[in-house]
Amino acid sequence: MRKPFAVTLDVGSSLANLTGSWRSERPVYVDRLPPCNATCPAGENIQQWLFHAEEGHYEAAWRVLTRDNPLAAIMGRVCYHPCEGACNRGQLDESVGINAVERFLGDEATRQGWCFDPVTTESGKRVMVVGSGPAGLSAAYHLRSKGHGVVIFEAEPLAGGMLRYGIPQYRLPRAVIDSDVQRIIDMGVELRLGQRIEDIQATMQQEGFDACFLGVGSQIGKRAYIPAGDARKITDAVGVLHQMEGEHKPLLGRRVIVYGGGNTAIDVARTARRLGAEESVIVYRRTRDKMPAHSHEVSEALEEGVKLKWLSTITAADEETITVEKMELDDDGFPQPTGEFETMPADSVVLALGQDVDLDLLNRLPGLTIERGVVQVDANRATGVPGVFAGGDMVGGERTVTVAVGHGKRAARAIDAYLQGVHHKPAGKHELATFDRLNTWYYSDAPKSIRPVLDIIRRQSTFDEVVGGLDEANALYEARRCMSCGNCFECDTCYGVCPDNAVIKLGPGKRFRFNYDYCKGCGLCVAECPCGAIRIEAEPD
Amino acid sequence: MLKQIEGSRAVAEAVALCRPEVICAYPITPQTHIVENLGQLVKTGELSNCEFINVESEFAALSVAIGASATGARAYTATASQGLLFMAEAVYNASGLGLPIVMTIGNRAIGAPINIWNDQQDSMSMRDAGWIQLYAETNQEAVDLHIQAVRLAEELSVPVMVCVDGFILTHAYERVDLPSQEQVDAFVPAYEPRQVLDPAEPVTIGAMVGPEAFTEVRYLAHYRQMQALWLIPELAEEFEQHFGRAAGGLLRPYHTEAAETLVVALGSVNGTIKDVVDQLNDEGVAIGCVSITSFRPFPARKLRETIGHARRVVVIEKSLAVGIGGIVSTDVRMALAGAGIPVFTVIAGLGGRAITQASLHDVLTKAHHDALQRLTFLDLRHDVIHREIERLETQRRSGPVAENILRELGSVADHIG
Amino acid sequence: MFQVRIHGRGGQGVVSAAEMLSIAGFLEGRHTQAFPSFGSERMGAPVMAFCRFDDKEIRLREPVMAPDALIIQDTTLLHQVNLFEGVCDAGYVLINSTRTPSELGLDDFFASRPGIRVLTVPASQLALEHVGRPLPNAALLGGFAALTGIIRFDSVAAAIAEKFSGRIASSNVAAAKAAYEIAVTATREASAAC
Amino acid sequence: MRTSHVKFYQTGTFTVGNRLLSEAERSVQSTLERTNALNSGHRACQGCGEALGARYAIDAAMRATDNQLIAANATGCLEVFSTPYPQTSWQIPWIHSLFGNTAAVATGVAAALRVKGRTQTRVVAQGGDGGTTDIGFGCLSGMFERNDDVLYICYDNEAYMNTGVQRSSATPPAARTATSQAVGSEPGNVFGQGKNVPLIAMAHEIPYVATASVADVRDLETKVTKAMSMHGARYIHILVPCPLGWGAAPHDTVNLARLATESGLFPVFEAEHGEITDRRTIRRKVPVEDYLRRQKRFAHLFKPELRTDVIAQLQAMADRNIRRFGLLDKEEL
Repeated sequence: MRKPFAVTLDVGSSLANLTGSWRSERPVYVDRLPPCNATCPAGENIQQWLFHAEEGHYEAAWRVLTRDNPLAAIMGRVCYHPCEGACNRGQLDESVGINAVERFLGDEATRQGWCFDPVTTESGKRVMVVGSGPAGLSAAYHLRSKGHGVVIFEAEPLAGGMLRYGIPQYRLPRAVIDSDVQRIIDMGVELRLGQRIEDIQATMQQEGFDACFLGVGSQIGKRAYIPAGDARKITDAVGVLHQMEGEHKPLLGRRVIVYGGGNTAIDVARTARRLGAEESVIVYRRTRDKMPAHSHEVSEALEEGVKLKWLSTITAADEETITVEKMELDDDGFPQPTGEFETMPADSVVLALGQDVDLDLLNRLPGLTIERGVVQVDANRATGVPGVFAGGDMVGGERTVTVAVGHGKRAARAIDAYLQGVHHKPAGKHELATFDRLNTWYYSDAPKSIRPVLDIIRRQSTFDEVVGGLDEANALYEARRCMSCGNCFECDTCYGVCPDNAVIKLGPGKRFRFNYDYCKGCGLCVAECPCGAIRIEAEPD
Repeated sequence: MLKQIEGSRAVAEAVALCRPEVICAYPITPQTHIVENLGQLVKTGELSNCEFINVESEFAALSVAIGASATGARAYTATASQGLLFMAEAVYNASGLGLPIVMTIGNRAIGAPINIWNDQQDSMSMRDAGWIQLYAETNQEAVDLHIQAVRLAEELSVPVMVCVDGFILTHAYERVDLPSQEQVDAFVPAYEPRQVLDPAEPVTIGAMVGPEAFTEVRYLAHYRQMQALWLIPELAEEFEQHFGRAAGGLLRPYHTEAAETLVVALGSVNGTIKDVVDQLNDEGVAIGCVSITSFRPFPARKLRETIGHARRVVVIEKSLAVGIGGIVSTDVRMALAGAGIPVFTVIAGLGGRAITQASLHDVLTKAHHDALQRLTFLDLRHDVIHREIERLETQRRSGPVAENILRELGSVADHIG
Repeated sequence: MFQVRIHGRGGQGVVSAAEMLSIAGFLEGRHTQAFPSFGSERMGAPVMAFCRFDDKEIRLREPVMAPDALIIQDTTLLHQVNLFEGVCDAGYVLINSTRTPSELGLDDFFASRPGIRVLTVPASQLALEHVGRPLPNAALLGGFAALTGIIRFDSVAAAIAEKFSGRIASSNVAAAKAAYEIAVTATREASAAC
Repeated sequence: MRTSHVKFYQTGTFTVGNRLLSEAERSVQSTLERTNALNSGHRACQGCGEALGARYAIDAAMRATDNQLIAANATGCLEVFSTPYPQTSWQIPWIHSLFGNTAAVATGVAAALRVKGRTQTRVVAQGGDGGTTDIGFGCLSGMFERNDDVLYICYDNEAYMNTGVQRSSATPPAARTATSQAVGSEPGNVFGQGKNVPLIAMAHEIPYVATASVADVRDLETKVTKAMSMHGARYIHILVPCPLGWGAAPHDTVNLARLATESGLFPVFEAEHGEITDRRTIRRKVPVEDYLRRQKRFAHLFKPELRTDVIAQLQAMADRNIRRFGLLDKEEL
């Protein structure tokens, strides 16, 4: 009788009592797809790179980012960031400034001179890429990183495609394009400038390419018929923007009318202001909120003195005036003519009514299908021609830089599979981490950081970049606003709130494991998990 | 060292000699002088390395002692009467946890009616609480029993109550031989707990025990008390060798060998009984007496050996089991089961009623001649009772019994006996 | 055995008197036992205490029913309590008073009990003089020593000194001494008168 | 409290852990080294708030004392579910004596430690609301009054849960318990009764009094740590929802504690030597109805008819707390 019998017990002995048998439901750790990742056209793992950025590990963040998209600095300026629109934080206060952090990472890469990992194993295969726009660059990068030999054929004298010839400098400084492109070239990608491909198959045969990716941009402006006294004063937006890259800047006059409601219309209108136009008026047939242009770009344009005339169509253009007809929206939201007309002074009219791709090079490619001006491809971006893939503006759908990059990536994966003689199958996707799965109590209230904006006088007179980048502290702050929707960020809440100590912490980076010997299935961990990374499910029979 | 001191002071000094480490004090008559003296000894530094804690109730007093004892300190407290009842829950708990706390009971009646004078109803109410109960006959024995109690408690890991008749002993100035610190230190070694709350070797004390083990736990409590039946005499013997005087033991016989009538009692009344026994012997009555020191554990075998030859046994007890009679008598009858010896119960000294030689002489003489009722209330005032019973039978609103009787008797100090 | 009963009121040091008496006896090597008939009495209530002297161990625990000596600390009790109950025929009665037993109206009682030796000493007055407070207990013990002769004055003085300390002790001893002197004189006169 | 070490670390600022913090600033509950003072295998109900609160508090106290800790425990759920023979869940020296004497037992432990010179070892007493605010209140007040070196922790689940959900002096008005049934014209526990032990503790002017809940582990740990840095009598009153007694989903335990504090029904504050020194302001104020609706013990306020009158009374209690303790920042009032 060392200690009093039964009344006195040795510590911790209740471990012999396996309370897991009480359970009728069990918690299970899951990874859910965060809405940012789900909506990124380039398929970036945004949350993952924010995770690294939160800790100030910017290079790691950049490397995760560029696993999917090599053009971080460019994206950080021109991506229309659908991720932010989908961001769950937007339902709490404001969405995370993902694009700003991306730009910070892209710029940091340039400042720090980070390079992509060198190719270690050459596959011996060669792929030709037509076009050095975002789709082509993306495809080239991904193909090269898998060890294939890549040659980019670019018709223009400089690389970048629509990045360079479709986006004004004040949005995307040319040095940024240059450095992002150079980083890809440095991987061992061959860039042939000023080489327009006329016959794809011939080129492939001549140079022994095993596959081809077509990434030609939409560089032909759509025209509309406007009875015009003087046709010279009517130009198209693509042409204007393209001309901006040449030695002879376009002459648009004092009063410029831009016709259209897309982003390109805005770009031209703002360019016109910078070229000295006193009046730069966008004429659009519907209302402002119906404009396809992004709202913040419209706002920036208005700040710079661009004027908007909505519910109007141009019916005629004379030497010094144009005639517009007032429209009204019908019940379906479509504009209908009213028969009311007015005239406006105009030195020039720029049409920004959409663009087409020059598909001439495809004429001699049998087996390729073209419908409504775009090349038909399957989910792997494969055309009907074996070994020939296409992406970007050519294949239809939304025409943005980010979409093009995504096409390039997906096509590269398919080409890689093709070169190995297999068929590429995209991985299945996790269930979406919707807002209702989060417990947002755990995130402190933190409003979005504002990016610095160039002062208005310089915005109206120079092509300096309008929107600045975040400094390191702000970028860090912004990254830390991420709620890590659907994916464990090791906040230890499950580990803490379990009344039965049935959560085993595995250590930094290793997350957690349930100890089902003791878990009673109360579900506290599920309810309290801030990011919705635990699911409760019925106990298996 | 011989001293002429108050019993409470003597107990306090004896307790202090045992080097208690935590003393919990809550005042209740007639225990007050004991803790007052201990408080003084701590404050003057005569008793060093001791925490004296003035608590807010007897319940807290014993509870603090429980915490202290479980943490390895020698813990002591004292109480009486209502105080003992108020701590009743903790009394059972201390023994259940096997904590060797020593507690002095300054025996006193239990109300209502409230009564501050001596009887032994209080400690009797806790006789089954798992504590060893030792009853002191004199203040000398009170001193000696406390010293033995500490040894006894700690060797068995069982708490011990030392019961000392309130006022009669606690407030009596008598000659007491107090041992030296060296003598006591040699007899009472430092406390070596069986279990202790210590982060270096953590244990859970006070688990919930269900039907699967509760009987065994209770059996072991009984087993430990039964062990005391041999340890108590052993300690008494060792004590005598050490201190040169007899004290303690299970029971103490007086002129028992040739006695036909044997008187059994607990505590200080044994002194008066012995004087009466002497008188009766002088008158040719073959009578003796036994003073029971250890009431729990009850020395049934030893008692039977001592009184089994008697023609009759008279138990004089200062407590009453309402509805049946004697408490001590019941245990004595059990010890004598099958022996065919009649056991008379004399309820005496309730609430401080003086137990006089004259009354004892009278009742024992009657007993010796088998002229006593089996249950007798010594010096019961039949006239008072009859009047009150009559009142109860005739009036629905007969009023409070105690106050009715007091109104008839006048104030207490008017009477000497 | 010699038994003493002391009557007084709460606050007059009745219990202390019995205790000091027992200490005095102890100092002479005798067995003594002092105890109060204690209640929850407050200041002013009638109280009593007892003291026994013997040459062997005192086992008896009953109150003093038949005192060999009575000490009455407060004469106002004379008509409230049956003070003389049980007092022995050859006993002693010591009363704290400036008046004589006759003046206290006790002639009838003492006439009926001729064996009892009675004495009054102005103990409160002496205490007031010597101690500064009218606490008669110590002074009465001086008178008691002289009246009964059962104990020496030195022992009483030593007992007082043990119970009190410093000036309180010495002044009480002085009061006791004064009472002792008065009692010695009175006792001698009484003996001479016989 | 307003001690916010994590101002710029939005990623899970209020979570148990935060990988962005330095090791020293992380909560005890987030660490691999936490001691699990109350270990697995205990028999508490699913989602038990008391089991959670006890581990939070004792783990923090263990860290604060370098594991030199002894606990005294009152009778109650915590005691029964943690120490049924032959198993105990406790990892520390622990004693259960009685229902109403825990503070006194702890006093005894503290006294023994002092007299034994084991002054590095500290004492915690713990009990439920019944053992604290009712039956143990005398001993508690005595311990406070003597300023004994004990931290007393009350795990308040607002009724006698161990015996089957009976009303205690910590049961809120209108709540249904087995002894305050939801019948008659004023169903549930009556208004105008109850005992605020934190305020009574403050009236003893003891060195430290605080309230906390299982909804904010960092706050709770900060308070326990602070309490253990002090000597003398200290009191922490922790709200621990009880799924069984409150009629709530087991997974709602932490949420209910949060709603209790965010509605103002359970004010979270600190006091030293009888004076309030700090309070935890409400972050996202909610009407009491949001809190009440999730608990069956208040179901009679919503069915068969909506008792807007009673809900308004409870809201008034919350509003009074908000004013009295300053639970809302000025501009939000």
